[in-house]
Formats: sequence, C-alpha cells, structure tokens
Amino acid sequence: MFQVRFHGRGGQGVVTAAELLASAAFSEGRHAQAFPSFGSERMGAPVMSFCRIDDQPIRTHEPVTEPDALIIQDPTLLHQAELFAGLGRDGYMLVNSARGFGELGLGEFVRDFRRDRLLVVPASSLALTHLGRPLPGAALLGGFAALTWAVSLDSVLAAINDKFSGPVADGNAEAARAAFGFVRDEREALVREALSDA
Amino acid sequence: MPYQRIKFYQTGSLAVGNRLLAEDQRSVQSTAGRSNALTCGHRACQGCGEALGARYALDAVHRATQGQMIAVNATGCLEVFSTPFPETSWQIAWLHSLFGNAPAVASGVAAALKAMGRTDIRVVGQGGDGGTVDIGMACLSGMFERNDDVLYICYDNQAYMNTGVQRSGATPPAARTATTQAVGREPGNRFGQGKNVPLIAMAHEIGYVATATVADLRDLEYKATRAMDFHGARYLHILVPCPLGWGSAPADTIKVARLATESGLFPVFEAETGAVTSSTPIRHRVPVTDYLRIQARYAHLFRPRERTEVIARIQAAADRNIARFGLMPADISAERTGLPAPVPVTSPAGLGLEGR
Amino acid sequence: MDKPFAITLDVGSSRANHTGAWRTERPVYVDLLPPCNNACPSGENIQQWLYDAEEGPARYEAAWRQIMADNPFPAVMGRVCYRPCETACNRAQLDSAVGINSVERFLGDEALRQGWQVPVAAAPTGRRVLVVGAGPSGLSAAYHLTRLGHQVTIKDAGAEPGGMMRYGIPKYRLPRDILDAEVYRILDMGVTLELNTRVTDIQAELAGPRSDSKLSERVDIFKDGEFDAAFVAVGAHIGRRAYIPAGDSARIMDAVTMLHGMEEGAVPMSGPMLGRRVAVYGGGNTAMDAARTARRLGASEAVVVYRRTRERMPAHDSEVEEALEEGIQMRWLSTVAHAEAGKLLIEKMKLDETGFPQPTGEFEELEADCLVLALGQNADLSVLEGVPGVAFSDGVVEVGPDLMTGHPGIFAGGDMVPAERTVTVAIGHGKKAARSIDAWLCSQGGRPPQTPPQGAGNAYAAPAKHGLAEFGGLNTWYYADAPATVRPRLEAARRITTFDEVTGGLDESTALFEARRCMSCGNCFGCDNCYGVCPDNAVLKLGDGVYEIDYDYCKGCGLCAAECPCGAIEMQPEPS
Amino acid sequence: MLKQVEGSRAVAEAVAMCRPQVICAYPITPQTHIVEALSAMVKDETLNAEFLNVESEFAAMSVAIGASAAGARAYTATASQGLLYMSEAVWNAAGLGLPIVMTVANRAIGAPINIWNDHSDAMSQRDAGWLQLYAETNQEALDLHVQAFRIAEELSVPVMVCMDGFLLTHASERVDVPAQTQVDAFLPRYEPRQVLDPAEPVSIGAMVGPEAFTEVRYLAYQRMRQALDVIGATAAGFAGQFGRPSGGLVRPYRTGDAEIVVAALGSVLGTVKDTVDELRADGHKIGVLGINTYRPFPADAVREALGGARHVVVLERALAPGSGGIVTADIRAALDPQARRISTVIAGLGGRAVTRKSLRGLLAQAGELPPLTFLDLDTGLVDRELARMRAARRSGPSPENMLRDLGITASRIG
Repeated sequence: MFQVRFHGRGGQGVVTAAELLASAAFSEGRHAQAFPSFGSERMGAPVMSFCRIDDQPIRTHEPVTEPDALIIQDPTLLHQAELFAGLGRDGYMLVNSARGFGELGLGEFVRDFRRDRLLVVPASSLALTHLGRPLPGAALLGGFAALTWAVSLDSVLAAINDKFSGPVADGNAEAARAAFGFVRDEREALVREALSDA
Repeated sequence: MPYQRIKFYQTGSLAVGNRLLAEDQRSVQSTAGRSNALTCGHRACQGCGEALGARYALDAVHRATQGQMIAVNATGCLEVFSTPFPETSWQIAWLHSLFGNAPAVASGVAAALKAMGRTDIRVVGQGGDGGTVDIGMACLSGMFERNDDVLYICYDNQAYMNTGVQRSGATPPAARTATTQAVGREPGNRFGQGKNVPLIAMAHEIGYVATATVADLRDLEYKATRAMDFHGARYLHILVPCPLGWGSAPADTIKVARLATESGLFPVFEAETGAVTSSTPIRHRVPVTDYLRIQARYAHLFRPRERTEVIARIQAAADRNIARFGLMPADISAERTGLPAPVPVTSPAGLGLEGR
Repeated sequence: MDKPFAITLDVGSSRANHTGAWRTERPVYVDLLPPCNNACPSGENIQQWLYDAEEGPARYEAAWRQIMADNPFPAVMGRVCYRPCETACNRAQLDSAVGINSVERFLGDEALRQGWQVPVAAAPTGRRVLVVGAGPSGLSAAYHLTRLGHQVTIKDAGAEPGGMMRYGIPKYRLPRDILDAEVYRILDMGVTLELNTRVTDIQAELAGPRSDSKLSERVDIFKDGEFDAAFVAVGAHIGRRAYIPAGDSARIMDAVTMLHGMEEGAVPMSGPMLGRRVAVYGGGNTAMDAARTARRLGASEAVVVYRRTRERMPAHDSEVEEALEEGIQMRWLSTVAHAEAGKLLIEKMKLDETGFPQPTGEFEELEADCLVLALGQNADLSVLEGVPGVAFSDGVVEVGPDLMTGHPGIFAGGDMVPAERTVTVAIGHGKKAARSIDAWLCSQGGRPPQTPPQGAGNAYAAPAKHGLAEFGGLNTWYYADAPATVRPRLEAARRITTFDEVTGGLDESTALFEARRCMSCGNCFGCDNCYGVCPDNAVLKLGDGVYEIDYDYCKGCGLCAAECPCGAIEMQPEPS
Repeated sequence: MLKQVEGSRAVAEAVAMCRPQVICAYPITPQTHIVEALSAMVKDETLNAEFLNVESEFAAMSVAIGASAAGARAYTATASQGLLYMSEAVWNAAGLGLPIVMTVANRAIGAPINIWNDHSDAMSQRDAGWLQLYAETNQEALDLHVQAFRIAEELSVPVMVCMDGFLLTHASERVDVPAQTQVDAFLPRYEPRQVLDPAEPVSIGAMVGPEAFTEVRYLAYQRMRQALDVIGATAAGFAGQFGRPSGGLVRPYRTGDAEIVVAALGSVLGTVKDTVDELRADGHKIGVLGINTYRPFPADAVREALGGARHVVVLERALAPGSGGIVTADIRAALDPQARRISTVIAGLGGRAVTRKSLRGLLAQAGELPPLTFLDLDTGLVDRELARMRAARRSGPSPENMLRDLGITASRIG
C-alpha cells in the first residue's frame, strides 16, 4: 500500500488533490482511498488530506500516520513540527516552491533522506502560467507522478479530465505536464549527480 | 363586505338556513347532505365551540373540494375527543402525528400528492391555539415561507384546554387560567402578551389569511370556501369559545363568540398577500363588559370590586381594533351605539389585536 | 387497506358512542301563540298568512285565502282596522312593528285585481238564516254561514250595503269601490240581500216546527216564518245628543247624521250648510272623521272640542295625527257651555285625581258657524223589543258567549252588543255567530256541525300549555335590521281639498319586505339554526322545515334553544 | 459500474435510483453532501421528486411522516443534534408504522459541541422503533439504502441507515454503482400498507389508552422479530442479484477457531480486520464480528457467529455514562455471561482516530483487558483534572480546562 499525505491551506484544493490522485489510481484499475483531515477549518487554515493506493481493497479508515509520500502545497507550512511526522527514510516529498531546500532552510533536514526523493517544483507559478490561477494541485500531481511513479502521468491527466472540463481541464493538464517534465528532469539530474558521486 | 348580506331575515346571512333561498345561496351547514366531517359520538364537552368550528370549516372545505381533501391534526382537545381508540368521529381522511408538527406533516402530505400527480386532492392542517401559536409556530412559519399548498386552520380557544386550561400565547390579557391565576396585584394573564398569528401569517405575504368565529357561520363558510380558491399557503384563524376554560354556559358558546366580535375584541377580517382586503363590520356595538361578564375567567374583574382600570385597558384594546380594522364604518358607527366613536391608531403600539 | 391495530381506525365509528347519556336537560320543539294572532279581534291567523306571503307572488293567493278563512274583508281591513296586531307585535321592541295591516291591504287589493273568489265547499244544509243588518258583522256572518252550506238572506233598512263601513267611514279612508267589491264578492256567493227593508217583527220571520226538527219540543213560540235562525246586527247609528243650551239660531247637528248624509249626497259639497268655521264636540274617531270631512267641505277652520286631554282621547292615534296634519285644531279640557249663531261659549275643565274632568268656572268664546256633536252613538234596539227572553242593558242586547240572545235561535252581534265598537270586532262577531248558529242548528237538526268547536279556528289558541310568545324568548340577532316601510301618504295640502284616499298602499316589493319582517314568534320557520349549531350533530333535518332531536347523541348543551331565533325550542328537565 | 467517488455522492446516487417521491432535509454536518447532491438532481430533473428545504430536523421528519402517510416514498438524512432534535417525530414515525428511510451520518452529540464521528446519535434512538443498519464501507452504505427501502416497505417500519460521518461520508472510495434497471428489478413499487385517501378515508394516529397500548407495543416487538428474517432474506436476495454480499445481520471474519472475537459496528471494522490479520500472523487466535444490524438486535446470529470464542471484545463508538458499553449490553443479553468473558473498549469518540497501532497494542494484551477500557485515553490529562476536581471545585466545564492544559483547540493527526 502506498500512502500519501497532503499539506496545504484551506481553499488551496488539498482535498481535491487527494481525490484526483485517488481517481488517477482508480483509472489504473487499482484501489484507492482519499479523505480529508476532517475538521472545521476555514479558508487559510493549515489542512491535510490523505490518499491510499493499493492493489488490494483498502479496509482501514484511520488517518495516514506513516506516509510514503508528502505533498506540501504551501512552503509557508514547512516549519510546523508535525509536518513531516511519520515520513520514513525512504519517503518521498514534493514541495511547491521555486526555491531549493537550502533556501527553504531545510538543508539539514533533507540530508537524512534519499536526495532523489525530496524535490521542489514551482507548481503555483506553473499553474499561474497554464491555468491562470495559482492552484498548485494538478501541477503537484504531475510532479508527483514523475517523482514516485506511483501513478502515470496519463492517469493523472485522465483524472483531471474526469474532474474538470474545458479550459480548466486543459490548463490543469498543461500545468501537470509541465510539472511532470520539470520534476523528471530535476530527478534525472540528481540521479546522475548521485552516480557520479559514487 | 366579504359577501352580500341579503336584506330579509329569512334570506339574510345570519340564520343557518332558510326555505326561501336558492340552492346556491344555502349555507353548507343548512344542507341535509353536508358531509359531517366530524360526526356524532365524539367526546367534546357540552357546547364545545371547537367541535362546532371544526365541522363548520371542514364541511365547507369538503364541499369546496367535492370531498377531495385530507386533514392533518395537531395534538390537542380536538384530536383527543375525536379519536379515542377504538372510535373515531372523523369521516374524512385524517392523520394525527404530533403536537408541534401539524403544518409540516401537512406540507409532507401536499408534497406527496404533488409528486404523485394528485393535486386535485387538497390538504388542510389544523390545531388549537397551543399547537399553532406556540409549539407549532416554527413548522407553521416554515410552511408559510415555502408557500406549501396547505390551508392551516387554527381553532383558537385561547388556552391549553386539553391539559387543563393553562395559558397559551393566545390567552388574552387579564384572563384567568391555571397558570395565570386570579391572584396577586395583577390577577389573570399579564397585559402586553399574546401572539397575533393572523398578522404573523400576513407578514409571510401568503395568498390568503382570514379570521372568523363560530358566531357567524356564513362568514366562516365563505372564508373556508374562499381559501380553497387559492393555491399555496393559507391561514384561517377561528375563535371557538370553550365553556370549560372560559367559564361560560354551554348554551352561550355562540353568544360569547358573537360578543367578542361585537365588542371589537376579536376583529373579523380577510387579507390577501399581506394586506387586509375586508373586515366584517360590527352590527350592534357592545361594551367589552358585556363580553367579559358572562365568563368566569374574568370574574375577578367584577368581584369583589369592579376593576375599572383593567376593564378600561381592555376597552381601549377593543377600540384600537375597531379603528384599525375599520369595524365601524361611518354609516353604521353613527347609529345604534351609545359608545364614543373609536379614535384611529397610528402608533406601532396599535398593531396587534390587543386584548385578544 | 391493511390497518395497523388501534393506530388506524374506520371512519365514523364513534357513532357507537351514545353521548345522549350525558344529558340532564333536553331540547323540545314548541309552538307558542304569537302576539299578533292573540290580539286580532277577527281571530286571523296572521303569522300563517305572513308566512305564506313571505314566499312571494306564488303564495299570495294562499296567504289571501288564509285571511279569508277568518275575515272576508282584507281590503277593507287593510284600510280601516286599528291594527291591534301591530300594537302587540314583538318586532316593535326591536325596531318597529311589522306592517301587518299594509300586507293585508296589499293581499286584499291583489285579490280584487285578480278577481279571486271563495268557493262554497260545504253541501247545502237546507237551513235558512236571516241576517238583520248588512254591516260588517252581518256580512261577515252571512259569508261564514254561506260557506257552511246554509242559505242566508240579509235584510237592511239602508239603500246600500255596508252599514257603518259606508255611512260612518269617510271615502278618503275607505274608497267605495273597494268596499263594494268586497261586499259583492260575498253576495255573489249566493247571499240574498233585501235593501230598504226594515225588519219589525223578527219572530214572524222565523220558521215554526218542522217534521225533521226538534225545535217544537222546546220552542213553541215560533210563527210560521221562513227562517230557522236569525242574526241581528243593526249597529248603532243614532247619534247621542247631549243637552246644550243654545240660541234659536244656533246651528247644531250630529256627526253620524252628517257623515251619513255625505254618503247619500244630502250634504251639499259646499260651505254654506256647515259654514266657514266648524266646531266638533267629542274625542272619538267619529269626531276626527267629522272634523276632517268638514275641512274637505270647505270649512277654513275645524276645531275639535274635547273635555279631556289628548292622552285620554278615545280616537286612534293615527286618526288624530292625520287630523292635526290636515290643520284640525284641538281644544283640550273644554266643554261647550252654550251655543248660539256664530259662536260658542267654552268652559275650561281640569282633571281630578280620578282623571274625571271637573268644571273650572273659567269661560271663553269660540267663533263657530256650526257645532257638530260626536258624542257617541246608540243602537236602535226596536227590532228585538218585546221578543220573549231577550234582555237589554245600557242600551245594548245581552248575549251569551255564543252570541245567542235570551231567545233561542236569535243571535246578535256588532255595535248592538257589549263590545268595543270597531269594524274588526264586528267582523269577528260575524264569524263567531256563524259558527254558533251552525252548531245550534245542527243541535236542532241532529246533524253534526260543519265546524269544529269555536276557537279551533285559531290553531294556536287550542292547547292551554302553549303560552304567549314573549319578546324575551326570541334571539333577535338573527333578524336582519329592517325598519318598517312607511306607507306613502298624500301630502296633507292635497287631502283637504279632495276626498281622495289619504293612505296609499304598498307596492309588491315593499309588501313582500314587510311580510318578511315577521319574526315568526314562537313558531319554527325552518331557519336550520338548530340543525346547524349543534356541536354533536344531534339535530336531524327531515325536510319541509321539520326537525327532530336525536336523543342518542344530544348532550343537552342548549345551544339549539339559545340560538333559535323565534324561541320555538325549550329546554326541559330530562325525565328521570 | 465502478466509480471512485465520495461516500455521500455514492449514497445520493443510490437513493436517487430508489425513486423517492419526497425528499426533505435540514443541513447538518456531515450529512450535507448527500442532500446537496439530491437537491441538484431534483433541480436538473434527473430525479423526479419533491425536494423540501425545511426549517428544522423536526420538520424534516414531520414532512416525511406526512408524505409517507399519503402514499409517497419518503427519504431524509440527518446527524447528531439534528437526530435528537427530530427525536419526537422519529418515534412517531415508527409508532405510525411509516416506511421512511433515513441516512444518519453518525456524529457525536454535544456538549461539548463536536462535529466528528461517533455513534452516540444513532444509539440515542436505538429504542425508537426504527431498524438500524450500519455500513462498514461506502459500497455497503450504497447497497444498504437500496435494501432499506425494500425492508421498510415490506414491514411498514422506518429504517435508519447509519454511516460514519466523514470517515465514510467524506471518503472517496471505489464503489460499484448499480444500474437503474438493477435497482428497479430489486425494489418494487411502493405499496403503502395504510394510506390517506379520500376515496377510502381512515383516521390514522388515534389515541390509545391502557386497554390496548401494551398490545400495540407487543405487536411492534413481534414486527421487529419478523424484521430479522426479512433483513436476512433481503441481503441474500441482494447478493444473488448484485453479485456481492452487503448488509444482513452479522458478518463474521476469521472467527472459525477464534478464541477472541472483536465485535464492532461501522467503518472501524476495516481497521480492526487489518489489525486482526497482523495479530493472526503473530499467532493470535482472534477474529472479528461485524454487527450490520443493530436494531432489531440479532441475538441468535451473534451467539452463533461467536462460536467457541471465550472472550468477546466489544469495540464501542459510543458511551452510556453511568453504565458503559451500549452494544455490550445487547451482546451480554444474547450470551451466557458465565460461558464467555466480555470486555468493552470505548474508542473513537468525537472523531478520535482508531488506529491499527493502538488496536494492536490493546488486542495483543487482550487477556489483561479490564471490563471497560477507553482506547488511547490521555490518562495524564484526566488524572490532573480529576485531582484538581478532588482538590477544589473549579469553575468552568472540564473540557475547557483540559483543552487549556493541552494548549490546543484544533484536531490533531491520530
């Protein structure tokens, strides 16, 4: 089972992102489960959502406490202690940011993980470019596909087109594609880097 | 005038029936074929005004709808005396659910009929003043505000009679009830209380709102019938004296209701979409004391000493009603009343059927 | 439908619960005696004919026939009756009395317009009855006797039938064509009328013993005349004269003669005979008639001199009112002390504690060219003088409750017997006498009487338990506000120059309106109130205004009784 | 057709396919998404029904009562405070025998006000005379509504379909949404047992006195017993027609040789099953008993399903203060207390997550379980408060005080 936790702020489409990921997995014939951190939080408040992907039916209904991956939609949340709770050494993390972890002040933190699994992607700006609004959800999922291969880009695009229609669908799809390319390239660079180190 | 009062007494609108009338002029109650929606054997007190009012109103609706009607009843005297297992006095399709939900249940019935394409069947919700002005108010207001196709009838006997005459939101000032006893410095129900549901109903701007009493059958039948000309929410408020709760003689039930209107304490009027369209003029105006004296619930206003100041406040309330609802048109207010012409009320304090 | 136990019930099942057991008092329908019927001297069933009239044109004839059952002169009554019914009417206490008299007149006139007749239903009895006097009493008796199958002959000393209706009541109150029409309607039923015939020997007119009669067994005094019985009603036509000191040239005449003369044209329709200033002495209706007639004859002044006050005046109010409207002057508390040409000496009077007028010794003069005495009338009793068994007192004939004189077979009525002297009373006597004569004849002939015992003619009078319908017993709320229609009147100015009828009649709609103002006191008129106001549906409507209390369910609340407009329901203690 | 949708959406689609004629509702979290979806279907006329926005839950149930009595298929949904607010009408609907179907998106009851999931709301109405069916998954929630209308109308008794608020209502899962034709074939037209009809008038809702009230209640009791068979038969019929098991009375899991059986209701069963699998792997003889039908309580089925288990651990999502476990009482009554040990574990109150971690820790030591346990109870916190209370009466409600101690007001992960 692959478990993902999304962190963002109310109104950024955190829940939608989790649902898109679930339906992307669903489109691949796999079982998925997406649900919010059920709260009464309002716009702007820190919120979470969860997504589980498996080849077996998913029975549990507990929150994701030991995620395989984190998707951080808003870098301003990065300094909250419990943000990374439960993320294993082999875990993945994708942060919506145009700046590197160093600049984000996470240089120390990322050292304990596999470098090629912790990445940043300027999802908001990509969204702004392709969608016209800074909603990073779809872009992050495109990047997530490139980072984890937990779902394919096509599945993500299918989920987007299933959920949205018209220009919104196209914009989100474009942002996802762009993010996918961005992350793929960056990851390949890191892999090469790692190999050359070795 | 809501309807044409014919001049000759036999064909006049005051008696129930009359051999000289054409069929279409006959009152529903005068016809041998009336439906008797509420039939004999019920357990109402002798001279029960509510039993009378319910039969008057529902028979009229029954005729207006050619029998295509369903009634929903709130808990209360009417429900208890009409349907004690194993007997029911109803001869129509009738449902009782709870004390406070009759309007909502009626809405449900109407919605069902609409969904089933049976809008030819009309729905009547009904209850006493307790079930209407107090515990049922929220459901009533909801039914009004959604404009559901329901005629709701309140049989107002001005207290919780079923439970032993406790004060309700419709109990008039100074009246004695089991919870507003005739003791202390201000015996009976306090002034300034009481809820005017007809005006509240009008505030919802529903199609039709009217008041009536069991003392003027033809007016009551006219209004129950007229209400069925409308679709959407309608409200009919009928004053039904209660010999037990009011301490009046069973034989005086209609007389008491008559005095309530002739004194001006209970204005009889009609309103459409929030505006009063007609009021029934007082025929022979009487001082409120004529009305109060024959009810034991007001005995403390006359014994041991006459509480003139309290009576004056009640009279003032009657006068305000008369001015406000135009119950004494100039042409008749001049004649046959020794009482001073009522002064028109403009202040918001004048709103409301004070003294009810 | 599969009904859940106890929660869902079959409609109307409560009829199994007989709530009549709760009752301590029970409503009972009653018939009470309406005040109008109670007050009518002719015993008319007024409430019944108003009830018929209420229904409109279709029932006018039925209403008229209801009147005719008791009184053959509706058109005359509608003009000259003093309306004791309206005085008694309960509606007077609500707004104003029902215009019963107007409706009666309307019906009477309608009958004349339509030419309605009264058939003689009864088989001929072979009996012959002599009626002496063609006045209201005699004609009424003749009418009723004829309807009972008897053969009637009227003999009258006058030139025209009608008696006081013609010779005592001026045209302007009773047009002659109306009078003639109703009189001849009676005669046309087969009554023989012999005018200018004065009966002198009544016994000679009566028949002697007959084979089929039991008369001989007790009565041996009959001569061999042609009649089996006689009704004597010659009225009172002799003006009462008081001694008034007078100069030779004083012009004094009595009112009866004057009015009688008017009818025969003996009084020229011009001033000279009466003069410019006429004084009438007396306070009765005749005095009013005389004074008003004098005005019409050209007298510029007509003064009524009366020794008491207006309150004590015997004349009917409406008469006095109309007289005053016509400019008649009134001298109350005055007597004529002396009369001479052109003037009268009047003595002022005052009432003593007993209300009797006493002379004051004060005198004044009154200019008058003529003095008309209207001090009452006396009856000419000569026709009965010397008849065995017949007794007189105070100038009238003594009769029993059945109006028979002391002489078997001879009856008397009208102004010549002790009673109020009005046309209506006289007509009542005629009916009463007719029924008594019928009963008496049958008792002689062994044949059962054609009519039930006297009194049964008025259904409401029969059972003693039926009390009078009092105003207090009514619930007048249910009667719409409807003040009496005022009969059109010729304006006074026109009256005094002509003898046209003063009081006009009602048109159809106003007459109907008046009829419908009747409150049907004490008698159900089918308003359905009881049926409607019963909270227990315990009043059954059987149709045609018939109701029945369903004592299985009646809880005895008394609403039906309280809300019955006409007080025809009584609450009675539940029989234990 | 397989779909990845939110539980509320799945339920709304199922309800729509049952062709309700009157739908009424008053908004309350977490029921809102269901009625929002239905109102949209009525608006765009994909669903031919009357949708009433009423002024309260009391009115919602009252409208349903009127609609049902008039012969229409009626549906509403509520939760928590709303269920309590309509409580009087809830009991009335059952008393009148009206086959109304209502979704309860289970949520805690305040005070303190809490919008998160537990079973306190439905449990408070367990004796109202309604059937109570609990969904383990969104698939089951969907399926139970289809079954609910058929059961309700066959028995003329109202049915409550309980699904955990948020945990199911707001969770996107894969569900198999049946075709309209399948549902039509399974659910016959509504033939009301009694109906308000001017052509055949009756008086419904008479006042019944001592002379017959006991009999009325006895008949209601018998109807509930009859319901046990109908529910079983309906679930069987559903499985046959839709090709998957759903609903029914109870659902045992790995109880065959189990010595310990964990009994629970609703969505927590999935987490419990995962936990049990782990424990089995470690050699624990443990199984699970899902109670799908709580009212009527399937005593015989429970007894049978428990087989030879020595120890029954009842996982409760509600608490009867002053008594303990609510479901425990029913299970105890169904069993021979001497023969088996019964422990109550109160878990997941007011949205507190029930985690495999906690369950595993607890069940691994099942032998030491006291009669009543509160899962994941912050003992330090409550002990401090208890001490404080012992020391001095402190003003203000304990919840406020404890939150002050925690220094937080928002929910935490786990």
